[in-house]
Amino acid sequence: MGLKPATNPDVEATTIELNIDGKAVTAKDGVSLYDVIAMTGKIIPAMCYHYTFDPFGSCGMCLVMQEGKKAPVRSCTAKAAAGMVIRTEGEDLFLARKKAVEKHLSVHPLDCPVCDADGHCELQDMAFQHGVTNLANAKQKFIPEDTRSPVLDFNMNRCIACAECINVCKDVLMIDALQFMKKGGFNQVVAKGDLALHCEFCGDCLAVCPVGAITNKFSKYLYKPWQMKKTTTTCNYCGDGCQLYLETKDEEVVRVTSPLSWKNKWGDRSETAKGHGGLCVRGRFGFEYLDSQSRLTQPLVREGGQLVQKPWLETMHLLVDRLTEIKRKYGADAIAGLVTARCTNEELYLFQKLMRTGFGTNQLDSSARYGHMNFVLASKHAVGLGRSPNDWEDLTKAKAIILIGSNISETNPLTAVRIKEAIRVYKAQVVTLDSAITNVAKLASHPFLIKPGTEGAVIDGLVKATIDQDLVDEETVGRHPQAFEALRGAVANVSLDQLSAQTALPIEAFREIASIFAESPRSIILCAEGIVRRANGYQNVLKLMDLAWITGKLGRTGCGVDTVTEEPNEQGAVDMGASPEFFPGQARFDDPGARERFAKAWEASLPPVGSGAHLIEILKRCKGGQIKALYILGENPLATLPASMEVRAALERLELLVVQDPFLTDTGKLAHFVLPACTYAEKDGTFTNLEGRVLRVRQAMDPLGESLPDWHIMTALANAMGYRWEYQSANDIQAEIMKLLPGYYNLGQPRKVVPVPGQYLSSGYAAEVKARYQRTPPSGEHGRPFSLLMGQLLVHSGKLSTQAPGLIKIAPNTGKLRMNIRDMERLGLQDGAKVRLTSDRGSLQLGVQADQSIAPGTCFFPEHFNEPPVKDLMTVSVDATTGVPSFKQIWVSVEQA
Amino acid sequence: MSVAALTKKILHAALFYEIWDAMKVTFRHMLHRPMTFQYPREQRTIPDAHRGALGLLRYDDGRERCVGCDLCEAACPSRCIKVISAEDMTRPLQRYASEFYIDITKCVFCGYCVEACPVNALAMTKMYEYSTHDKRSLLFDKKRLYDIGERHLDDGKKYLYAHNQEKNVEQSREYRYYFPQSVQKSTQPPPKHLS
Amino acid sequence: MGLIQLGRHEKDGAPDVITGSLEKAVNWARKGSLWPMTFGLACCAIEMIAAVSSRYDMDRFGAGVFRGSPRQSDLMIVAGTVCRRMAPVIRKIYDQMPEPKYVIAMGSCATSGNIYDSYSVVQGVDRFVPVDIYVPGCPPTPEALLDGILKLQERIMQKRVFVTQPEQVKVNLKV
Amino acid sequence: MAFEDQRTTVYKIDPEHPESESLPTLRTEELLLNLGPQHPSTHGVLKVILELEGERLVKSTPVMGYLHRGVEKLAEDGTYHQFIPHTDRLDYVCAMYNNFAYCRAVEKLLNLQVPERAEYLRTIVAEVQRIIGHQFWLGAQALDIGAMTVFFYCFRDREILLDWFDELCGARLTTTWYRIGGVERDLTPSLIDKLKQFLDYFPPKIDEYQVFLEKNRIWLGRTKGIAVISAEDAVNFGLSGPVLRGSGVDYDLRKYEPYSAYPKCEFSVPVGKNGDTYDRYWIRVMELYESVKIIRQCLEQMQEGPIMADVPSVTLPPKERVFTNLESMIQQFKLFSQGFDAPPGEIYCGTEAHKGELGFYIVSTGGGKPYRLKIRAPSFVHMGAFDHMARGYMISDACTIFGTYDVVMGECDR
Repeated sequence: MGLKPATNPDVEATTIELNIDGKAVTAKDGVSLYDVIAMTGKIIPAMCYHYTFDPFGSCGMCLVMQEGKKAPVRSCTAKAAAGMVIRTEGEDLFLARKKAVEKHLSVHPLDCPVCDADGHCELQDMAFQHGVTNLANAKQKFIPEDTRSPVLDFNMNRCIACAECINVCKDVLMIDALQFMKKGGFNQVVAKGDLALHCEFCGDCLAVCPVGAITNKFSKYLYKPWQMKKTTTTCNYCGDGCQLYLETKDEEVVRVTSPLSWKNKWGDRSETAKGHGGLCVRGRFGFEYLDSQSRLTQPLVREGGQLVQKPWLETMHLLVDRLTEIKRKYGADAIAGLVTARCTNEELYLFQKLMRTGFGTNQLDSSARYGHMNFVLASKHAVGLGRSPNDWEDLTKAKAIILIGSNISETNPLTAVRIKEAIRVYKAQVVTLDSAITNVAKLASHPFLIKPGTEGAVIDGLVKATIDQDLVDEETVGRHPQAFEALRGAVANVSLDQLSAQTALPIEAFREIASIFAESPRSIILCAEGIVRRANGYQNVLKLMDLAWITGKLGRTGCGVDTVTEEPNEQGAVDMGASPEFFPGQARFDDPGARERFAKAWEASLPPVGSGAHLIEILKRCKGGQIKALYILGENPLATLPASMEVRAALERLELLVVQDPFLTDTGKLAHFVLPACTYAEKDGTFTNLEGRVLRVRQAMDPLGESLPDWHIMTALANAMGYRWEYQSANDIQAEIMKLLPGYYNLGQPRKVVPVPGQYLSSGYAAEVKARYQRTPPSGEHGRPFSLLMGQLLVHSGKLSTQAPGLIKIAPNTGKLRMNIRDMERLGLQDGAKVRLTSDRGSLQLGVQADQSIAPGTCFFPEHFNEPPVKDLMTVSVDATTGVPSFKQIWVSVEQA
Repeated sequence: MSVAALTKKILHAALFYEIWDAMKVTFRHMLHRPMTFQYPREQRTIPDAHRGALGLLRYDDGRERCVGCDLCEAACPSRCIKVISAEDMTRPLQRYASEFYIDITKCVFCGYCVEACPVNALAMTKMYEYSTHDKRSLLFDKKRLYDIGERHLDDGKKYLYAHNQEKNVEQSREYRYYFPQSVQKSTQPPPKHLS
Repeated sequence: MGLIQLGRHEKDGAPDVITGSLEKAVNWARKGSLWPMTFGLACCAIEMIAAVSSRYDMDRFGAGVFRGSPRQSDLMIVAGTVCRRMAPVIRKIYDQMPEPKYVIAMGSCATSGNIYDSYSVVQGVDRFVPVDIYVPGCPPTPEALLDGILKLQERIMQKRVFVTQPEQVKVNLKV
Repeated sequence: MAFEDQRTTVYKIDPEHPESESLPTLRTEELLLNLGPQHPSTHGVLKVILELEGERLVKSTPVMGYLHRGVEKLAEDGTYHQFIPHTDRLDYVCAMYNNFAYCRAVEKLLNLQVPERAEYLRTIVAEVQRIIGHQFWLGAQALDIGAMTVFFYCFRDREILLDWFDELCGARLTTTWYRIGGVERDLTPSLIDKLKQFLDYFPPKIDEYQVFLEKNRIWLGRTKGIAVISAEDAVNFGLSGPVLRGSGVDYDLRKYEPYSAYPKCEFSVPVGKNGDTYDRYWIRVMELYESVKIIRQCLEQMQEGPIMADVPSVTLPPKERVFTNLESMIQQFKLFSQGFDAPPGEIYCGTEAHKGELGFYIVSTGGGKPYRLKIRAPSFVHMGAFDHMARGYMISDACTIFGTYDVVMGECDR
């Protein structure tokens, strides 16, 4: 209906004046009358309205009187026009609204006692508010409940046909999985085609349902809303950092609800650019691991080859004895640490402080090393800012978005919703370049399929096409002519023909993408796993920076090169200095000024420059015997890295392996000490999301069993080793961080920065750029026709989500290789047939299944599961500059077994 | 004051008249039936409305009335009720209370839970003699509550009738909500606390 | 009680016939003269008074002689809400009572703090004195209190007088 | 009056020259005596620190808080409806009147009209409760002073009414019978019969109590001229109820701010003259007669009608409708799980309980729970005058003076 001109920066709407309740109000033309009234602070009841999507007008409650009309009008579907005189209150309107409620009530079953929505039900509220006491001719529906979907139950007896679920699915999420269908004399919401619901299961329909027609299977019948304690916290599945409400009853997490709900349907429509408040399937249904039976509740200590339960005090004594002994015997460099980016900022900060000042070693790393470091180091190198420069609002309002190598609707579903809004509301042109048929590609204006592993070549081509077509922004380039000359020289011998053959992207496409990107006023490049987790990630990000620079997009608001992160706090891990390169605040570890500052603040001597080691180096040193003790906090390298890394051999050689984790992981099973840690629901802290926003994590329940928050364990460890850390709570750590990094928390909002690559361009750029565009000839196909990719699924995140039974129920490990149906036909494979998968590193047998999202010539296996051990077929290439291991793609051959 | 009155007063004072006056009443009471009743042998007729221990009721066909709607828990001013509800495994899509606890040591016997119950599953009985030396036995669980309800079924029904909770004391009210019976199997695994 | 240990059985050392009957007699005497202490705290005190008054007449069970002093009483009926401020007083009074002494927690407040789940109320008198009988009710009717006293008498009858009782398990709860 | 002499003969030490030779050389010092918190005669757990000069009270400091249960704070945690059981336990002798006062306050906040029959029922039960309260006071006061028989007789008649309560609402003391907008249950014919029988039975019994006390010279000696407070002081100390009326101030909220069915009843308010304990006793006994009179009139005037206001957003629907009608079901669930939505504002509403003016001050910021609830408990206010009234009397009078206020600590400490 296009009711959002007021929020669109590109549409100039005229201002109109109208009269509401005797007051003159100005508004933008073409806006819904309801929105105008809501803007004045007046709330008219409406059951089918929600500010995130366009008005639908089915409930018939938002009635107002317009002068000159005899009957009340529905304000949501009426457009505000100049000169309207509107009355919103009055006995007649109250009665009319009451009648509307009565209409809904008269076909509603007498279900309150058994309905889960009771107490959180808009129909109840409305009936109560309007004092409905006597219903004439009430009748009952007899519709069987639809329980076919694994997640949601549809009880259409309770439905009031407000269509909020359908609208949110169609408009906001653009999935369109629900529809109305007339069955048994009633309009019912059913899954498309009246089949079992099969969608992304984000559950936003559940959130907006004002009655109990859609219910959550995982919390069905357990408790009523009023019994639960609601804690606002941050999701810890991906870098989007969605806010969610954890609803707990005593020590049990009952369900997760989102800020998106019918309760807050009156919002500012322009605010949706910052997020609609919804959640994805992981956030909403992946909560069951929090109070899982398999959580660790007691410290475990290895005794004679067995892990036995020990009390905390004894464990700590033993552990500290071993640690001090190792430190005394082999020196500080015999200790190393790994930390997961699922920890809070405070814990990450404390971890690096413990490693550096407590153990005196700089051999520490976080899981940001698996990819995000590529982007951070490249961005830091080029523009001096180690994070994405744009936030969700910029992304939503962009006019052109290039999504390269990112299956974003699977990895970061809520960021994908921003792109969907950009497409839908702001009419953005979206280019997807990927080697899989992603969901965003189905919506994008320019979807392109490229050959796997050729993302770098595509960028080369785009730079080349930009320069060839003279799309260069003269003014920006003019400031650094030598740099531009160097670039021009570097790409001179790049041939589009050759690239086109290599990437399977037509030459016209290169040109078109280049012109879309260059000519849009606000364009954003979003690079994700396809760039940062693959070989040459560091160089590829720099190339994207080049592309943005020459088109004048670098340093302009609303434009830039962004990335997304897989784990909730990868950005925080970098910011808190949980990597050998950085101090907190991304100060270089070898920067003497920073060293002095931190040494003074921590009152300790720092490990020498050059002694640091990142993940791969640490594992190498473990294997080499230099590192004797490894402190692993939440990480699980054994299950993450392919067999070729020989992680097991490395870990088994250690004299002391300490694993601190909520669950007994594969790595934990090898450990000498396993310390039970808390999940995010049991501690306070902050996460830094992919936009750089700092988000609160709040404690929703008491720690399970004897598990403790990580910061608590680390503080205890440090104190046991003789340091005097006086942290009583996460707040104390926060206070220390605030002192060291003033403005980091900044009320959650990162400071808007406009990165300028000036310094980099004027010095050192010319020398580097030459090597960057040196094309290595395509590595050939090794005689192996298929590209095996490993990546994420929508419903899973890392290894953590596999502990959540709900998510496993939605997406179990099929143990099968996913292939395109045409490839399977070509090879004569049936669904479920056994195939032999062979790579340079070995081969294994597994089943095969058809998957629509897999491009021809590729096959896919989710990285979350190690059964069968497909990851062991992978080779690892380590980026020379950043040390990021990439092992997500390899060439394989597939034959029937 | 007249002389006669004064004389009377003096006489009264001298003869401790008030004592005789009072003793008259006392002696009169000697002829009355004693007020005391012999408690363990005699029982006071407890009125129907009496708010004694709580019990859970069943329908006449033996089904549990309680649907686990948690409203009693919400209504209870002393938060002594804990209901955990679940789906009935034998009757799909039927909600019932898998666990029901009343901490009778915290109960104030206000009768709000009975008033709140939308299916009249709870009733107060005339049971009051359950003092104990073991405090734990005063945490009534579901089984105990149904036992009480069964033993004091008549009292419970009379209570509901006396407090206008039920129209007719004879009629056991059927639960009027419609449940779709077409689905034959349960929709969810048993809840965590049961498995 | 070391003096009267004559009649122990040879095998298991349990008190023999003579001490057994003597025990019965002592217990009978004890149960028949339970002198309670006037210890009304709140609402339940009113029902306790009612139990003493003409209609219920607790004296029929030998438990009607209310004493003002703990030195003269055997039974403490904690009738009413025990506040934090009152708790040390109760403990002191309890300590002043001569052995054997019994405690009845009358009503919900004394049993578990009742509706007053607040900062100032002790959640049950058994957190600092051992309780023999809990009488549920809010407040319990006088009959319920009488029932509690009868139950206490039953309990007294079962007590072993001449055998050292195992020490009561200390309830380690925060007051 | 004798009390003036008593007051002046207490102190003779010149504060400026305590060792002055003009005084006798006896060593004099004040004796501090703790009365309570565990004392047979203190009504509940009250502690008073008495400063004694010989046997005379020089100063007495009541120490409160031995029964502080945080009721006002707990009120903020529950809905308005859920606070009614708490009010039972404020003045536990007289729960109905607390319910009444509280419900009236909330109704005033909501501006809710109560049906006429409910008003009559409320008045009847409130007066029955007043009878019970005065009987309890009389028994307890007489027991404190030493007259045990009256105690037994009072409790005998009180039992009849407690059984009547038991039949009415199911509990003897903690009644929870009043509801916001009406009452929980109507009087059944058998209850009305029983009440009528009692009304015939009771007045002779009042005479009977009086026989024991009115002429009893011990009683007279221990009440007449004890704990005298002048009308002016009584007003200044904020006393109310029989304690105030005993000093000759004709102030009764039932007359001054008539509520419920009181304006429709003929009754008189007994007023004392001397302001001593005996006058207060006399007023209470006279009020027993008046209560009987009020109940009789109410029973006669009462018409058939609803007993609950029909305001769907506040009052509960009749139960049978809940089973069959969705809108009633919704009401039931909303009211029990969230409570009704009170308008923002603050009100004070005082009610003449048998002890004095029982007031509820409610601050509402909207929503189902009170923002703040303050109870103006007569016992607490009366305790404030204890020092003033006890000064100069003998230590044995202290118990009489507690009694004369009719202190109930549940209400006093809250």
